[in-house]
Amino acid sequence: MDISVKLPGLNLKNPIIPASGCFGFGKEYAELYDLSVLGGIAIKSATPQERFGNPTPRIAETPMGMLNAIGLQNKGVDSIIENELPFLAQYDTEIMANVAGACEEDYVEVIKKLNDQPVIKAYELNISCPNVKHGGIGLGTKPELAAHVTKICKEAATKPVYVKLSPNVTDIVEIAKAVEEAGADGIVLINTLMGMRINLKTGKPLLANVTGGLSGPAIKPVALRMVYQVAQAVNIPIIGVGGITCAEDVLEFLNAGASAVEVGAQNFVDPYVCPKIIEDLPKVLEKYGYKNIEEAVGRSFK
Amino acid sequence: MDISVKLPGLNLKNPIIPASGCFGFGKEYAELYDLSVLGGIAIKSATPQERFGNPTPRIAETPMGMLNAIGLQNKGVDSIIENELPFLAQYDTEIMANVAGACEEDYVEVIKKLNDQPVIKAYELNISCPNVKHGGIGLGTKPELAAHVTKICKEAATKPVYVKLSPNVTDIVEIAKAVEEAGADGIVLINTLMGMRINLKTGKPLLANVTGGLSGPAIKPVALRMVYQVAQAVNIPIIGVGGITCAEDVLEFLNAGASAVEVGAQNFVDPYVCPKIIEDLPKVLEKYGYKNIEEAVGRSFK
Amino acid sequence: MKWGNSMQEFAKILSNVKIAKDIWKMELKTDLAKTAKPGQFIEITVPGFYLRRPISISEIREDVLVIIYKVLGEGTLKMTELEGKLDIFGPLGNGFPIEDKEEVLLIGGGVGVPPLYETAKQYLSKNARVTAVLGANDADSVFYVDEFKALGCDVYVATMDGTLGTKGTALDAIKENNVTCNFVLSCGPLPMLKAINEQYSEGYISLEARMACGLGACMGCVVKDVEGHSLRVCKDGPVFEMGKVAL
Amino acid sequence: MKWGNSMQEFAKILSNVKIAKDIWKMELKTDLAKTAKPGQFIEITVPGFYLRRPISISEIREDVLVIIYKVLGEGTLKMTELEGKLDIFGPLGNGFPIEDKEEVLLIGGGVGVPPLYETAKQYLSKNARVTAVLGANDADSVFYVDEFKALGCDVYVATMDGTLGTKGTALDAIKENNVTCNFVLSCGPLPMLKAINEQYSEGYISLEARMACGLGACMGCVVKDVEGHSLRVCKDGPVFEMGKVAL
Ligand SMILES: Cc1cc2nc3c(=O)[nH]c(=O)nc-3n(C[C@H](O)[C@H](O)[C@H](O)COP(=O)(O)OP(=O)(O)OC[C@H]3O[C@@H](n4cnc5c(N)ncnc54)[C@H](O)[C@@H]3O)c2cc1C
Ligand SMILES: Cc1cc2nc3c(=O)[nH]c(=O)nc-3n(C[C@H](O)[C@H](O)[C@H](O)COP(=O)(O)OP(=O)(O)OC[C@H]3O[C@@H](n4cnc5c(N)ncnc54)[C@H](O)[C@@H]3O)c2cc1C
Ligand SMILES: Cc1cc2nc3c(=O)[nH]c(=O)nc-3n(C[C@H](O)[C@H](O)[C@H](O)COP(=O)(O)O)c2cc1C
Ligand SMILES: Cc1cc2nc3c(=O)[nH]c(=O)nc-3n(C[C@H](O)[C@H](O)[C@H](O)COP(=O)(O)O)c2cc1C
Ligand code: FES
Ligand code: FES
Repeated sequence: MDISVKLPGLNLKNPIIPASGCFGFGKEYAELYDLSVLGGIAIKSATPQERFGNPTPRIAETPMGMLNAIGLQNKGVDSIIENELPFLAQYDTEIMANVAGACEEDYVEVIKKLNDQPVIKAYELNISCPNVKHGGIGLGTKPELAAHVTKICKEAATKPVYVKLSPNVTDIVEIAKAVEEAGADGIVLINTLMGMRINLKTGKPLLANVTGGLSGPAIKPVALRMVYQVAQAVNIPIIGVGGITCAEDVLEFLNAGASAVEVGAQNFVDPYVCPKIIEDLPKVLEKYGYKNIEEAVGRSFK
Repeated sequence: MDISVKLPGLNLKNPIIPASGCFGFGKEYAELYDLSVLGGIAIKSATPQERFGNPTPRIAETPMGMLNAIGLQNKGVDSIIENELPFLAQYDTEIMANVAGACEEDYVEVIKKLNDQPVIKAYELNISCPNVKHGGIGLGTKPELAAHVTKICKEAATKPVYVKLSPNVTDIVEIAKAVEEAGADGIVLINTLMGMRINLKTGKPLLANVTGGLSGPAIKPVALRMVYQVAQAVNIPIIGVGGITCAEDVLEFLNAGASAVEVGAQNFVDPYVCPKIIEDLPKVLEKYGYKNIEEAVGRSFK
Repeated sequence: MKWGNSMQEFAKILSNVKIAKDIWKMELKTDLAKTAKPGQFIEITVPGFYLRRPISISEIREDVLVIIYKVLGEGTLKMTELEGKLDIFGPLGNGFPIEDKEEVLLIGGGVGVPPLYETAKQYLSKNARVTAVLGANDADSVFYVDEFKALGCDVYVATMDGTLGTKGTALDAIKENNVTCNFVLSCGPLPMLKAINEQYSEGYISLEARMACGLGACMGCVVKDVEGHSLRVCKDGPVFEMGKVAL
Repeated sequence: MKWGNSMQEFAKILSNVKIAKDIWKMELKTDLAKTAKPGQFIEITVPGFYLRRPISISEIREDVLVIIYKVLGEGTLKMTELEGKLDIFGPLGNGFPIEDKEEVLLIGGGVGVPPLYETAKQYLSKNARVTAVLGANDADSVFYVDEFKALGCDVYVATMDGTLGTKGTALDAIKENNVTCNFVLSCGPLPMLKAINEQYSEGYISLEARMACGLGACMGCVVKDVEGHSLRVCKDGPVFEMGKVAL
């Protein structure tokens, strides 16, 4: 079965994309398998300057999930262009550049620098990372702010712009509609839920950053709900993310209204999860009686 | 170790309270153990009239959690007074009446009827149930509305009023502060997260109600984060709920700032979980070096 | 336990074997067998899954409970691998009444068959004549024909594809074999129960529902009776009088 | 696998036994042993837990990897019950370099001892003289003294409560026994490594960190070097040159 998916800027040979922050810039996973099997790759958030991120511990385990408070550690967009993109250019897969910043201008600056990098096929605005103070979080939780950053990024960008939304909001539909209206070419749902753990030995928060982003299977029902709600309210494609571990999970997201998916934390648990899903997905689609992948998209409300 | 806790209206011999909707009116669990071992019981939401709730399926499993869309099924406050409270009166435990409704007046009506029931020691306003259309959800997601229902309930109530908040909001602190200001005697955190599952065989939502409330260990990190944030922002006690399965989890909530806790879905998985926790909690407190339970409360930020 | 009884136990898995296509049988050593009745069920914790799985009690032997389960989803698939101990809670629900009857007709479809086995045993021990009609999709999915015969039942089989017994449903087999008994005890898929509920007026049917608590507290498993009152499958059932429930 | 190699395997658990207070040893049959080096680690999936647990490789024998783990939390507690197969991923990290040295000093604290065992073996096979100093809280927690001796190492022990060997830390034992070797390979708790990092200038230390991916992609496990650049414990380490990391 042909499971290719065409989205703005992205010619995905299959709908499986490792999620930003969970795959670095591909180098480490390239030691395990050929990255060309992937539909695409959402690379780690890029900011204008280098960021060291938060102090450690940055990782905590939770029931069927994990918290992270990496804090957008990255070497800055110039270093990424110089040191990471040439490596990725070897592979036949679609690269989405995840863009982050501490203010709106940061987004524009990163986009302008990436515009003439042919390896980048689309942008993914991370307006939702909950781990940066005065950073993306504010933008992602207010429709006006989300719309505005989308608009100025669209103006700056020569490639399609996807907006990755925060699930830590009262009304996800309102925000999705706002970014659609502002010109977004697609929506990515969801980033992490804001959570916390305590270290019982000290009685203090386990993460040095106090709170962190919850990901993994635990959040899948929330992600599915948001995809389902937003898919019925907007006319741009949705990339679903949150707790995906297998081809059945992918089908659930397709049924909920996603056109493609990103796989995040599961890459840590099963480093071969993406190729496995790619192998299994046609079989699973057949098992449930689909003749092609489009039939599955949004079936839950169609 | 004495693990009793004194809260407005509630003289808890221990801080363990089965959560509303997860324990009915106690009768079924009374066949398993003596309810007098419990600190208190939060009984199923009462509405002015009988409610049949949502169509079935109402239950779905999720990774380390579950979704429910019961829809506040209950026989109505009069029937509860007649048929349920006399049974509960036999036990030496503190009963919290969970109050729900489709509009503000419903809350007041239920409270007025329960005011002269001595077995009820406090109210818990469910302004957060995500499963009732035009129901609590609107109230729980806007600070002004939450404050207003709190205020009129306080005016009607002759017993302390706790407000149980929805986690499906952008800013939990804002809402908590609003209900504190409106006179709430305590805050209960959290109700369920709104989630969804798809039935792959049909491609449709698994729950007849489409979405449901996510509970169980999966949501514990979100609950802890909200307790931690709110505990530092208000001066009224907090009862923590969300994914508690053992005495260690209870200590995590105490450290995060809760004075007592409710145990919800775990009652289904381990029907003896509450007495087990009550037995274990003193040992766990001792193990981590606490001389009394107050030392543990809010330690994460003190 | 010092604060009450215990309906929860880590039962010893004595055996766990495949007996038909996707159908497994597990024998559990447990004191909970002592209080069990036919048609009741237990709630099973499957490692790695949050909610318990409700499974009917198929046979009760002193300190042994036998269950028969079908591999339907992830949880029951995992059950096929289990050995050692199993966390069970029960017995739950009301069960099939064992009344004074000269003749009873048991109609089971798929994994509705298991609870009828202990029911047959107990009716036979009260000297009733027991006819068992077992329905399945195909011959490979049929199980327990010999076991019901060995108890002393008259047994008829129906398969949807006709590979064994009557081609069609259990009701077709009843017609074909002129089974006339009017007192019916039945368990199986909803469409079958609906047909039986229409055709018969005496007896009991056992229902399935997605459950959380399994003991009557959560209101997750409700059905409505014909008057519109709600009933909990786990506590007021799973066995209901014929004609009582709005199916 | 058709799309690449496989560093993930369901290894066979050959044994899983307690060897000291809260300390267990597990032998795994796995092809991943073929590429393993001393000081590398594997990531283990413990049933019921989401993230993998990083555990050092203690010994490499053809198709067998030996790990030694301490029961620290829920995951390692669960590991003590495991039998059958274990989902492992590795070998990961850089490992201890096996350089041309006449003499090496191994300093292990607690579960920092295990990776030093294979390291000792490989240095001994290159004819280095190996001294191993093993620190622990008390005599009951000490393990592998005889095993290091059997390899041919000089072994000194330190316990915090003085119930075995020198009372105090491994460094106290080194002082007491006039161990003069200056090339140190060490693994153990952070305070010990800090002291060693100050006292010695030649050699390597192996660090621990909370990990998610274990292979360098997530930036969860970073430390800073003395110049302020960040290093990933899982990929750039866990073994670092003495003095390189800001501890
Ligand atoms: C009172 C009662 C008695 C039963 N007796 C038997 C029996 O003897 N033998 C047998 O094979 N099956 C029996 N079932 C059905 C059995 O509970 C389900 O097949 C089983 O729970 C499926 O679990 P799973 O993990 O394989 O499926 P999944 O679909 O992966 O399970 C997901 C969730 O849905 C629930 N679920 C899925 N299907 C059903 C269903 N049909 N009924 C209830 N819950 C369901 C599961 O319990 C779980 O919570 C009985 C059900 C009830 C209510
Ligand atoms: C490179 C490396 C090698 C290691 N080698 C060994 C070894 O050979 N023997 C041994 O006993 N231990 C070793 N450890 C420590 C071991 O990983 C932890 O003791 C173990 O993960 C604790 O798991 P738990 O489930 O019992 O604890 P929990 O506290 O329940 O674990 C919760 C989470 O925190 C993580 N975690 C907790 N403590 C640590 C820690 N000290 N280091 C890293 N992650 C931690 C767990 O992996 C898990 O993700 C090593 C750690 C690293 C990083
Ligand atoms: C360790 C880690 C780092 C992440 N870093 C980023 C990031 O830099 N930018 C971003 O947009 N999302 C980031 N995310 C969020 C993921 O891309 C994804 O949205 C989220 O983890 C939910 O998917 P999952 O449940 O499959 O992990 C990160 C997630 C994890 C676990
Ligand atoms: C089946 C079910 C029914 C519930 N019904 C109610 C209710 O009637 N009123 C209410 O305030 N909360 C209700 N809740 C929410 C719980 O009281 C609790 O806030 C939530 O489940 C989180 O706790 P847990 O993770 O321990 O289950 C219900 C939860 C479940 C699982
Ligand atoms: S499953 Fe809870 S009432 Fe039946
Ligand atoms: S654990 Fe992911 S980079 Fe080290």
